[in-house]
Amino acid sequence: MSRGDKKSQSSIRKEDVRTLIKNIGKRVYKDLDSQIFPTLTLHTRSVKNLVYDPNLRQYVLGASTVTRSSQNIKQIRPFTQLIWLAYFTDKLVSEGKTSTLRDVFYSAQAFDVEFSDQSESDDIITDLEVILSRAREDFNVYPEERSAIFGDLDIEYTVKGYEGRGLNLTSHPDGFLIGPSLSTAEFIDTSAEIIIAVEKGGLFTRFVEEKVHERFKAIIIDTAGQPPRSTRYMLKRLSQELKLPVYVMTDGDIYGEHIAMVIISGSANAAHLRDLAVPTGKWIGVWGSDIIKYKLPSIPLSDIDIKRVHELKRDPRYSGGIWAKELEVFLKIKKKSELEAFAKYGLTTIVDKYLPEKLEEAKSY
Amino acid sequence: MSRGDKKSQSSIRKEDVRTLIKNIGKRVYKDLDSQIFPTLTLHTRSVKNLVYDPNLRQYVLGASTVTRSSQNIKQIRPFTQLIWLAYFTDKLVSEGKTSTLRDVFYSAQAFDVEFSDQSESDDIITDLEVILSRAREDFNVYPEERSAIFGDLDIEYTVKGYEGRGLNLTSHPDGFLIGPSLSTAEFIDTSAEIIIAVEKGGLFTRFVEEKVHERFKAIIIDTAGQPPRSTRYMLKRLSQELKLPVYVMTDGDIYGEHIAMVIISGSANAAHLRDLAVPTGKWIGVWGSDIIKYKLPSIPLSDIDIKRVHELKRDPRYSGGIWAKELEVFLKIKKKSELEAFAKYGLTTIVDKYLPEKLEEAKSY
Amino acid sequence: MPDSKTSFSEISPSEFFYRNRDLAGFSNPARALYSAVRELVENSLDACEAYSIHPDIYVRITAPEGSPNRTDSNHYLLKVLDNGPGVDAKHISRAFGRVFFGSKYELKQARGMFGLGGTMAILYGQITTNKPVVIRSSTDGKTLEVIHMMIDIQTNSPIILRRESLPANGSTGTSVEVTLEGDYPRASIKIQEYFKQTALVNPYANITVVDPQGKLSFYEKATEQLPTPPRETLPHPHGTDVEALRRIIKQSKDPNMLKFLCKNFHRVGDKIARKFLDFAKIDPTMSPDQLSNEDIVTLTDALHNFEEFLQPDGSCLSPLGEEIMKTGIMKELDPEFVVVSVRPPAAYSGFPFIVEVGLVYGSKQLGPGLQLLRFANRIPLLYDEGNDVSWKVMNEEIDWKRYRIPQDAPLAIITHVCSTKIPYKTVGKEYLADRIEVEREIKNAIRDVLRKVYSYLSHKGSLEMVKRKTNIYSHFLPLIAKFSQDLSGAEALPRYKKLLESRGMKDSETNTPETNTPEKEQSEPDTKPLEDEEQKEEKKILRFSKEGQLTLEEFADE
Amino acid sequence: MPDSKTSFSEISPSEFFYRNRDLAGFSNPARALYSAVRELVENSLDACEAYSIHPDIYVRITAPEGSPNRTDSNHYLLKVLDNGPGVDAKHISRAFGRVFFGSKYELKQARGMFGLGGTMAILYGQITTNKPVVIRSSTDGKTLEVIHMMIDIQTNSPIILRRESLPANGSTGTSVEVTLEGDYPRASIKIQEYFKQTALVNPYANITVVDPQGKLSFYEKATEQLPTPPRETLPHPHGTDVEALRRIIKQSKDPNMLKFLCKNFHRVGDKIARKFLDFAKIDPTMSPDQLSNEDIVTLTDALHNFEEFLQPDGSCLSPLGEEIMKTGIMKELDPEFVVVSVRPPAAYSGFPFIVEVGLVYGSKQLGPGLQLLRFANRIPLLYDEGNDVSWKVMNEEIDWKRYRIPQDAPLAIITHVCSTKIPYKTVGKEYLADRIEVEREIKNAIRDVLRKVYSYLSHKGSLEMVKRKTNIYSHFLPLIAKFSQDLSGAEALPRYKKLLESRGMKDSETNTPETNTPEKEQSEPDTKPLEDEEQKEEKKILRFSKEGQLTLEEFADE
Repeated sequence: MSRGDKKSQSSIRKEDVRTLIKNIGKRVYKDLDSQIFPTLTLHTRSVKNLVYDPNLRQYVLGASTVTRSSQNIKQIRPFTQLIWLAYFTDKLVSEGKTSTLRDVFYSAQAFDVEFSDQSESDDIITDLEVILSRAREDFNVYPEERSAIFGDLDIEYTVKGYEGRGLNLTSHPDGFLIGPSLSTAEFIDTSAEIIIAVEKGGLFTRFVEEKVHERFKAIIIDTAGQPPRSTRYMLKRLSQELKLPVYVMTDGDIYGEHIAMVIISGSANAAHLRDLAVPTGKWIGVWGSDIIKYKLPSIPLSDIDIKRVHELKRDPRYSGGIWAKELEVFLKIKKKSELEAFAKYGLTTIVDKYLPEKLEEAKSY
Repeated sequence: MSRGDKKSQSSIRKEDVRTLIKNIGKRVYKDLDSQIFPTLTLHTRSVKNLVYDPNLRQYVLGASTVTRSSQNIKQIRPFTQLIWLAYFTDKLVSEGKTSTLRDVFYSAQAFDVEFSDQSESDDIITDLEVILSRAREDFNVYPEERSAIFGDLDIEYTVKGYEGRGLNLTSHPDGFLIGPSLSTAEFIDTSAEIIIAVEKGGLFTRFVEEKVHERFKAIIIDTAGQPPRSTRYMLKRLSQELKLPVYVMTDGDIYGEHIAMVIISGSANAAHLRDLAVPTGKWIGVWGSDIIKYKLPSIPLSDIDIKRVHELKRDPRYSGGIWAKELEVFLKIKKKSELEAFAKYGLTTIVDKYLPEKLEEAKSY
Repeated sequence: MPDSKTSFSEISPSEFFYRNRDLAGFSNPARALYSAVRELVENSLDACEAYSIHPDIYVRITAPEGSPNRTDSNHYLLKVLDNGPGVDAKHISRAFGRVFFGSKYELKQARGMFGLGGTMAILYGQITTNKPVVIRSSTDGKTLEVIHMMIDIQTNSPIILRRESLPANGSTGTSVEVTLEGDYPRASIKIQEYFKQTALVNPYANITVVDPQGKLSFYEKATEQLPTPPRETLPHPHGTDVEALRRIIKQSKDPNMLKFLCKNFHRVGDKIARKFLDFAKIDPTMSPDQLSNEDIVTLTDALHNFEEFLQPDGSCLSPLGEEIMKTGIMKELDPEFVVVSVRPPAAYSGFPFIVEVGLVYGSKQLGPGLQLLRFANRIPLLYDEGNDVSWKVMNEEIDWKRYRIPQDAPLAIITHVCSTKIPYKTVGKEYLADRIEVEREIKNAIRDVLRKVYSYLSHKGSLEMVKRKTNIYSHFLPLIAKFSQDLSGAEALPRYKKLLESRGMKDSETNTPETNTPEKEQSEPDTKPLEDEEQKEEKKILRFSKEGQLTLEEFADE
Repeated sequence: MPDSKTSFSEISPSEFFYRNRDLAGFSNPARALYSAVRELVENSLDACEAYSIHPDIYVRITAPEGSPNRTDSNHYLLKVLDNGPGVDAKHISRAFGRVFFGSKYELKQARGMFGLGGTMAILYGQITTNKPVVIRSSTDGKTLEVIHMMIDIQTNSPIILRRESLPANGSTGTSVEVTLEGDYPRASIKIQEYFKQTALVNPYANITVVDPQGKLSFYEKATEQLPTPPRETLPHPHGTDVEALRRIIKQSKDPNMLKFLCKNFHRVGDKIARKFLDFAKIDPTMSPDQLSNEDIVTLTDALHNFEEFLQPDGSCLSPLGEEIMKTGIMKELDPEFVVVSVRPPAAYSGFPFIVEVGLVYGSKQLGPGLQLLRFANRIPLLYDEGNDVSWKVMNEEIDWKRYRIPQDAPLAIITHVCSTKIPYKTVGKEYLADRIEVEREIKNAIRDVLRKVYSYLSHKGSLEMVKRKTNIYSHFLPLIAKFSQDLSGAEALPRYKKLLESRGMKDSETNTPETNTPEKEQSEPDTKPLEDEEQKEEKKILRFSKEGQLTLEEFADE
């Protein structure tokens, strides 16, 4: 059993982000009050300023910065939108409400700072992330997609109206949606010893049915494909606060491999954020070599797949270890398999045989 | 307060489906034992045999049938696959396991009755549905997509390992996934007086945050776009067993209107099933006329949208009432809006103003 | 071996085109009627312009009279009457009744290229209706020569059936009446489009058209300005082949090579001629007669390879010019915005040419989506658009994204190539081969007009924005003030009004944001599309559909 | 008005094509070299076939000797030598030195259509290199006539520079050596492709090619069978125009209209002639001389409108036939499967034609994806594929989905149209106009071969299946038995073995599932695609990319 020991982590975090947001307002206020056109400086997000940090094993933003000035006739509108977003999210956090990305787009209209389309408002949201070095979930802006979690974990909500209420994450066998409430809940107690993230809802249900949570003392997470950032943040917290190892199980193809990579090393799109990677995580399969080893039903790689392999080979995150090795295997065998392919040997084979073998194997690499 | 009064509905249903499945096996066995090539007769699913039933307000299969014979060299393979599927799902139901559509595809390989692709196995699954007149969820085959539910409803699980365990559906503020466990749970108690289905996860979260479940005594369902059949089945059960009215709230466009239509009147694809429609349900918005009335931000209809309107106008389900009227409005104003568009007036306007007005309005039509 | 199986015979040029009339655009009744109309109209326009007469052309298509005992529904009488200089009596019969006899064999710009069109129309009429053609012509306004004639196809010569001289009504000109099989219902759309576009590039001409239903269309001239008539020119060295060189040598009486070059070639003066002779290692004092066959080949190669010859000038060309082109466009399309780009003369294989491109934005006459109107030597080209060099340029060479033109913008590109020799791919004169030099000029001209419409649309957008919000600062600064007050928890708004006043003083900055933006280098997305466009490898994002509409292919991100 | 501005002049046919050589495919050095090769080779093939000689053609492209003082890198010597009947000494100079003089002006199928190609090659050589052409010919194997000559383009006549009679080596034939400017590096791909495809449709010919690098390619004949040579034919009434009718009347000496019709038109006998004269209200005893001009027009119309004339027969045509076509395909493409469909003779505008289509599946010589090889009168057509009628049919008229051919199937369609008059759109002979009658025949032939490849592929699939599982029942019945036992809860398997034995007896049912399936009407998905295809409106799901590759457009469901 392990126990999360930073009890008020989530609420501290929220206070922290509010302070940062308010500081922006204060600085702008001061400038205006001194008859100076306020400016904001942030790290450039262009591809040129993406730097791979081999220690962190993730992309980070480089030193280059850009200044947005309210004096510039072309910049005053996005500048105002950014300040508005600070104002809007400050309200969100203080009132304990959440907003989707789409809501942000529409909400701006009431304040006469409307965006021309959602990609514009999404951009400004990312700008605010960069300035604050905080993920949008920290200021209560969520995307729609959600994934699920199941396992013996007692949590305590921090969201308004549920403060202090607890729940055990085995109490609903369909799994719990990872939404704003769960992302911000405190972890109270668990008997789990590992975290297993799987790429697909079908397998998640199978794991629950087959009691993987009991048999392997695991918390199971359904990433629903490439996991949304709230789920990656959740994985990060589980790993860090509960000090549990994270294992990732994906389809046996390069997209699956890349899902594992993003969970473990972060994505290029979120190079400005550090809290979304689980560097100690391990990808346990399905590897290209497993397709051979377990004689899995497979389909040939398409031309696009092969092109993608070559792209990934140029990515520094893939420059070694299991990542490089399995890329080569995929390229060599030119095949891919799905997790469900194990059903050929019976629905439970993946749990009875594959999972324990791979967990064992993972110890040694 | 209302209370579900058919306590063991779900398990009765399961026993019922197993009997039906076993009967297939018995008939085939008998034929074989008498040296007769066994056959199976089922309703034709071709477009020609789709009949609109104005009383049921849904499409049903007509009288035309087709016979699959094991004597026919071209039919013996699908015939065998169908018998295998009966065998396989009988095992699923008896062992209390579930399977995804994808799992069925792979599982067949172990029995030497492999399908060439998933569309073939999906087809056989539908054949079995037609023969049994039961939805695939009844024999424990589920698709991957899932939507969510939230509200004051006490349920009791019937799935293996959770038999008799209860849960209140307000206990997790991110909402509960509607998976196999929830679909088959018994409804024990509720204080809710209405069911509100919304098209989008973002709005679902908003409703929970704004306590729609308390303020309107509602159970809230996120259909996540066009709802999966398990969710439509859930809506049907909630409506029938709890005797609660169902209201559907969608985006203000013809696709939203069609989502509401499918929830209320069923889809053409599931014409062989009667348990997936909620004929007493009401679509409360966003109507085309609401776009005008509430001055919502909107975007113009595309050519494809307009083409789709004309298609729907030819559909008998749209031949009257609010359905026909609002189609005409969309065609006239040539605009569409999203649910999130209300955020222009503040995040809570949709709950504070629009929802009560529309619920009131729904009483009179 | 027997030799009886191979029988040799000769055919006349008329016979050749009689047998292969498809080649000249007379492939079926609809197309033939269209081709006959345009060939005769173009002859008339050429004749008028050569004499600087404002063309006044009358065209009538009717069912012929008489013929009571058969249905003539598919036989049409086509009459084309002009106010040109007329044709000399002695030339009339051959000019219209002999293939490869004509006035278009000089090295200057003309609509006709093959000296074939008018005769083909008459020949086609004859073989489908067996009716004589009637030609009336007056060169002095006093006498009108009238000739009824047919063509002896096998000998390629006219047969005059009747000939009379009548008093004329005071004006010069020519009329041709030919009876031919046609299909007006199927040809009408192209014929109408032809006249509409002809009026567009010939805005100095009056054209009256009466169709078989008696409907009259009048395209009135919109300017008194005529394009300068082209002059005949000497051949350019780069366009000279062995055969041409030999002929020039034979005809010339020049005492030495230096004189020979200066007198017989386009833009070759004393200085360049000397340089060239040095390059070709030829003695300037040598007599041209002394050149051997071998020498002529060497000399031809040298003429092709010497790079210091001047490019052809435009004196033998008669482009429309910006003003006339705009007039025609305004008249026929009445657009919101028009711009014309006229390129300097260029040359391919020694043939000079000029490209003129017009761009029209927001014409009610045009539907949404990009359209292409093609012209060559003032002829509209209506068939086989997809094979044309202009189409290729628009489809493959232009990076439309850079110009930020909305997908369904009501835009038309009008290309006009004029040359002493248009590189047609067929005798039917419907599309231009993609000669690299022509392609380049069209590309540059299209880019030029696109730059202009881009800046027009940007400016229009800016003005509208400024109009909507008289001062952009006065809109946004108060908002910034309000939000920052709320965030900082201050009790009053910051004192930002002075800043606003300072902006109010410098009002120019809000009125002309395109030019006065101080931090231009930061506003990359706006200026980048128009920079370095000539050098950069372009992405192709716009494709024409078969109907010539422009459609956008989105590039999905990874 | 002055008349000095309009100067009339006449040009010769040579002059016309000299000025407009682009029209005949001589637009630039690469294309010109290609055109010269094919024109001379095709003349040779035509000559041999007319005399039922197995063609043996030798082609050499070299840089010419000599010329020490200049670089000749772009001047090539092209030699084409055949074993044909030779050309009569008296015709040689004009046959090669005069435009519109030739042996191709009869109404029968030939590769040449315009009587122009060989002379154009020589003319082009002369104007680019000023070198005489050398022609050697022997008609009897004893004397060899050698002529060095040039063309006087202005007068369209040959200039003989040297002429000699030498003893021949015993064989007949003709050789042409022409020196011309070319660009072999750029032309080589097309030239190689040309020979490869020529060998494909002329598998009875030996062709030897030596390229400028000295590389020899030998296309050896694969059959001794020659196609039947075409015979000259009478004109068909539907293809007769007023001019043609007038000429026939002038030449004929027939006493009355009945005889006149029977003697001068293709497939018109006594009975049909009488019916026709009744239809046209013409007295059968009337003398043709009495027909007025007006009557001739009426008669022409009647000839066109009378629908009971027999369709032209194929006697004037020389299709390859299934056997020769297959031989050529096997030889050049070595495919897994080949099928040929030969359509019956048809006609457009009175010109008979025959369409032959071959389909090749699984050739290693071809890449993946659909390819189209086009031929007309045994000539490969390599340029402008996108404009051709075959391309149009494949792209727009065929519902590929019905034939269930995998997207990347290694499939080639080979279309061959032979006719007395191929409806070329240009003198360059590169693509066929989309005449509705030709289009229909191509469509039917392509559908026919697709049906056959479909059934081949289906059968192949079935056989493989049967091979894999010797008895399908013995595989599935035990499974059904097992599952049903489990479901019914019975303790033993059902007694199904007798059933299996009954199947074992009727083994044929498992071996030929395509033909013996008893409940065919129930197996809809398999047979439906090939039913009622002719009547149904077809969906277009396959498009050619620019490179001629086939790509699939998925239709997304609602």
